[in-house]
Amino acid sequence: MDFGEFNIHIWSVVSIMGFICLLLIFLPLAKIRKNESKIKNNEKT
Amino acid sequence: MIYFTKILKKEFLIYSRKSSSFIGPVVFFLISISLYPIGISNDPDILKNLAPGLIWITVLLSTLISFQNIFSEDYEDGSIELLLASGQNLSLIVLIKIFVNWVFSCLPIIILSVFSVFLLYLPLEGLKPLIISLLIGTPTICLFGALAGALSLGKNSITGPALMLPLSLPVLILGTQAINYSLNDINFSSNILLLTAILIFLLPIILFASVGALKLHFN
Amino acid sequence: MFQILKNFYHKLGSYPWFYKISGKVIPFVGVFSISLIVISSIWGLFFSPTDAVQGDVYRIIYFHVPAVSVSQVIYYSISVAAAVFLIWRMKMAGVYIKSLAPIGAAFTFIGLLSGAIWGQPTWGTWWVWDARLTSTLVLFLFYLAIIGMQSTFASRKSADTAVSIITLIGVVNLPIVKKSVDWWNTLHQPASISISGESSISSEMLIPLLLSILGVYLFVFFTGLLFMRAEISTREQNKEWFKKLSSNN
Amino acid sequence: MLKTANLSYKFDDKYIFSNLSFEFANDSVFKLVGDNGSGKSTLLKILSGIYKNYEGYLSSSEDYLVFYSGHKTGLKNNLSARENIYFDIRLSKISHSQINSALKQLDLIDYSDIQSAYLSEGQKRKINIASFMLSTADLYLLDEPFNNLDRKTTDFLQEIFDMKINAGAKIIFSSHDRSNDDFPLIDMNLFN
Repeated sequence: MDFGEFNIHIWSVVSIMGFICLLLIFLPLAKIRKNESKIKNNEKT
Repeated sequence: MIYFTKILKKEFLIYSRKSSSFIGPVVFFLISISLYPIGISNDPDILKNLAPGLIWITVLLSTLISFQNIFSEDYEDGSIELLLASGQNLSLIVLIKIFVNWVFSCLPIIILSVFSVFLLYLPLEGLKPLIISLLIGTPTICLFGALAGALSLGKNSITGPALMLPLSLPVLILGTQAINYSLNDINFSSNILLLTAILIFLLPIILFASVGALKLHFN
Repeated sequence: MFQILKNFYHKLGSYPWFYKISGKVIPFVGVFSISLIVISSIWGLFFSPTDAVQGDVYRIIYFHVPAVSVSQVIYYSISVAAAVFLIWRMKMAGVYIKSLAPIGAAFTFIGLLSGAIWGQPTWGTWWVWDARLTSTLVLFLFYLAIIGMQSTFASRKSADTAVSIITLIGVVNLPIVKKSVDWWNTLHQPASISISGESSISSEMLIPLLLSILGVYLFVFFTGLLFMRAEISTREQNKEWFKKLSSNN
Repeated sequence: MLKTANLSYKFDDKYIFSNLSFEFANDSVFKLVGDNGSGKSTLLKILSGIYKNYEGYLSSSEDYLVFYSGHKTGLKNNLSARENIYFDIRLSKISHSQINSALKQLDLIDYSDIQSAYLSEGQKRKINIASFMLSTADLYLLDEPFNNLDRKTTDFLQEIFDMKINAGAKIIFSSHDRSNDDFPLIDMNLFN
């Protein structure tokens, strides 16, 4: 594929997959961080 | 034995008092059957081809509306706890409940589907396989409904509907196929036999699974 | 040998051990899998040759095939976990099912969507009701059912048991659905469009495809660990070991 | 004789109560007291066979018939009081005259043919008391039976208690009220 060429089919698949993969990484990370910080907050108070 | 006839009578009484339990599906069925010609086409040739599938799908969907009733009310008012405390055979009780639910939510629709044959221009030779396949196929669907109802028990969860579709797909295919066969002068008895086999095979398994699912809520 | 396996099984069932080990493994697997996906994507998108028949659109294969294959593998793996949970009551199996189900659902969704987007320019249709597509849709529904089941039970253990039952129902039901749709299709009019044409694939295309499959599998391993950690951190919030661990960080 | 030994109940990983060892002798009433969440209802549900995954032992020297009445009344909204009692699955065959006399004693006879959806909470409890009265079980497990009752019905319930005990049954009931009676107490707070 040429770099200058834009194929909407391919790039929509790429962007959707990229978006979902990012979600899959950051959702659990946020949850872990929330749970760990909850403990820290409890200890402070 | 007295115990189970008592439960049977009680269930019949409750369902007959609750008019929505049997009028609801009937109204749903009538509305959809009369909307199909308007929404699709009033051309008899088109409707004739679609009729087997349309009737079967409508029956399936109206069952989908009513399966939540099987256990959710008993859960809300605590009857299930009393059933569990009674120490009686729970699968027999569940069977009674499914049977009564079938009588009230499916049987009226099956009787009504006779008229839908005229409304959707299904040729008359399709009537017999339609009624037989519905009579044998809908109990299986009620069984799936009971399992889904027992799993989600009183809570509105997507699990019930999400389980219902894949499970009832084979039944739907066999049922509509039987009608199409008879319209093309092919012997449809093998489909009916398969539907019967599915029902007999699944009955104990699903009963066992539903009882297990019910007990999970009291653990 | 057996003793080692048994020890490993017991360790795998222990939340603190898993939490500690997964914390160490995650960064490496994450970096490795993401870079694999990036490399294979760039290779596949820009450097592999254009397909003679389909043109450039075929490059969706580098996303579609890994997603579909991993979505099925995830389902088989969680049904094994479901059996393990029901037979040996291993708590970690419940965590595994709950954590992998959303990942499986996500990849099934990607598979369905990329398949539709791929099908439109090549076969002229977004969707065909054949056995493979229908059973993938059903697979997606089962993932949704598993995810939806979590909230209906008060007790974690009951929820895990119910989810295991649904998973096993699915693993029995999926081939039945596939067979019956196949049968239905052969009896109905033969489908005008056939998707099964397997063309031989040249090695220049195959290598990035294999790389992308490997990358996605590793990515699932990586996110699976992440989700399991998140689930454990929710379940074990009030446990001593977790409090000690997170206050040390 | 009903016996428990080291009875414990765990909800997920948290013990609701543990190491409960008791002997419930015949002809007597036991009162379960304890704070909210101390496991009174849970213990009753275990004894009645609703909850099965307890730890420890639960044994009885002979077969006995259990009558359980929980927080939820188990009444069907679209059945009348009379029908609810007649079809009460906890009761064996009973006649309509028995139901009538029970309803009369509880001042419910005027409401006997009204669907229970339209009855008040107290009246619903009274229907359950009527069932309790008509039951011929050996072991009664009642969850907070004195809640939502007026003075008169409370006294009446006490009378039924005496009646049942004289007939050789035993009663275990829960209450959050620690005062004013001479039943043997079981304090669930001690087993948390």
